[in-house]
Amino acid sequence: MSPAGWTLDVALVTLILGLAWRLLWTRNLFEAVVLFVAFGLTLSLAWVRLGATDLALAEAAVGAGLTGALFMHARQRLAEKLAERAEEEVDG
Amino acid sequence: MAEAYMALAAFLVVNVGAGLWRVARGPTPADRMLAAQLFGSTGVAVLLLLAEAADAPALRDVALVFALLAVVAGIAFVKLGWSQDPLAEDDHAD
Amino acid sequence: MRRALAYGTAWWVLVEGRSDTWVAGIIAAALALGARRLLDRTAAPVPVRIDVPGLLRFVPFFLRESVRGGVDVARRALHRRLPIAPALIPYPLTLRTRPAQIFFVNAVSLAPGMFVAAWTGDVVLVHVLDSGVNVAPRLRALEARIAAMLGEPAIPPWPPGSGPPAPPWR
Amino acid sequence: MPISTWLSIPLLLAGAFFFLGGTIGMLRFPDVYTRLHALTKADNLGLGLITGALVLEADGWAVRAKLLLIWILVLAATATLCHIVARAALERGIRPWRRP
Repeated sequence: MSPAGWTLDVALVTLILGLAWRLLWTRNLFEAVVLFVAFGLTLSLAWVRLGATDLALAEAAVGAGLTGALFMHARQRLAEKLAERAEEEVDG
Repeated sequence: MAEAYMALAAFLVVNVGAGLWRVARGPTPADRMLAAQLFGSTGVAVLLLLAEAADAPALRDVALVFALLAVVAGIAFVKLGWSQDPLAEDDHAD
Repeated sequence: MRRALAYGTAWWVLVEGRSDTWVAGIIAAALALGARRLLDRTAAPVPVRIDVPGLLRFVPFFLRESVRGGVDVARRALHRRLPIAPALIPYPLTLRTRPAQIFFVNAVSLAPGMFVAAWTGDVVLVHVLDSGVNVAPRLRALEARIAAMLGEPAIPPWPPGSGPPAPPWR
Repeated sequence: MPISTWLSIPLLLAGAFFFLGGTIGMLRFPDVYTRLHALTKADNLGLGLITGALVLEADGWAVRAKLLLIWILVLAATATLCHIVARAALERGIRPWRRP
């Protein structure tokens, strides 16, 4: 393996592990979703390096894009529900 | 030449890693949304370089998907998930 | 017919000129034509006429502005003392049609040191990286280029002595 | 080495430089609006230069057209995204930083 290719792989692995670590420990849901999308896109680059181009396409489109948007929406709904409940408690 | 492309791609991935530090750091959700832009341009550059280095034209299609996806993710962040809510503790810049 | 040809060319570009995919290409182009028909029927069609010489003059202008924008921001970012003085500046648009305004708003994002941060009616709020630079003439020049490209009526020059209207923000 | 390689190497290096500038700006600039400046302009130019180098090296006009198409697509995408992120941030009441 070429030195540049090796560096690229090490950088990708470090990035994936670092993102996963931060993702697991953050307490901010918005950050978690953004990191999830970044993680998916980095993983997609890793699939490219492993020669699985089809998998890379699927990971980018579904793993990062679609799931990321769904998570975002879910987070928003959760926040609205929590706000409603807080209001009810104040009223009652 | 392939080795030069590969080296540049490695440099760009390290560059994204440095940029992601800002995404993790915040402080506002808008700062975190910059991740979409970062991956939009840098990810496409990396994929185009790899397509040329590894002689894999299919990677240019992946680059196309990355470009479209960055927009979708960015708009999803703005439209679906960013309004006042009790979940966000550190939303306000000071 | 011209549209069919355009979609065919798009397919040729996407498959990077491989000739063994022409069956799928014809099907895809036909589907694209159908989708376009459907869109034209549901949404009000926006008339956009592109002036070809105007477009050809716009491309080098745009490339030059992109290079200047990139060099400017990289210089400021790498400078030891970070020489920036950002500000929000209201700018009244003279472009009147919607497509031209949309194009302008996006093109400003790529010009040196500025982008449109808000947009209400015919006034945009431009965020500039350095408030010491007078951006109004440069924005006016950009508007004139876009007007020439999209076949809009010519932009009148600044009325002497009259400033922009009071911004609705603040 | 063919002449196109001699032309494309400086383009690649310049592209790398602007990507670096964009990231440094993103880390150093004080608020989200100024960071948007750094990211959109520097990265777009960086991608443009790298695409230019690849266009010189590519074989076939279809591939060249595709590379340019991808660049234009990214340009349009980042320009729009820049605008909507800035607008959303303003609506949310994030004040632009001013030099004190």
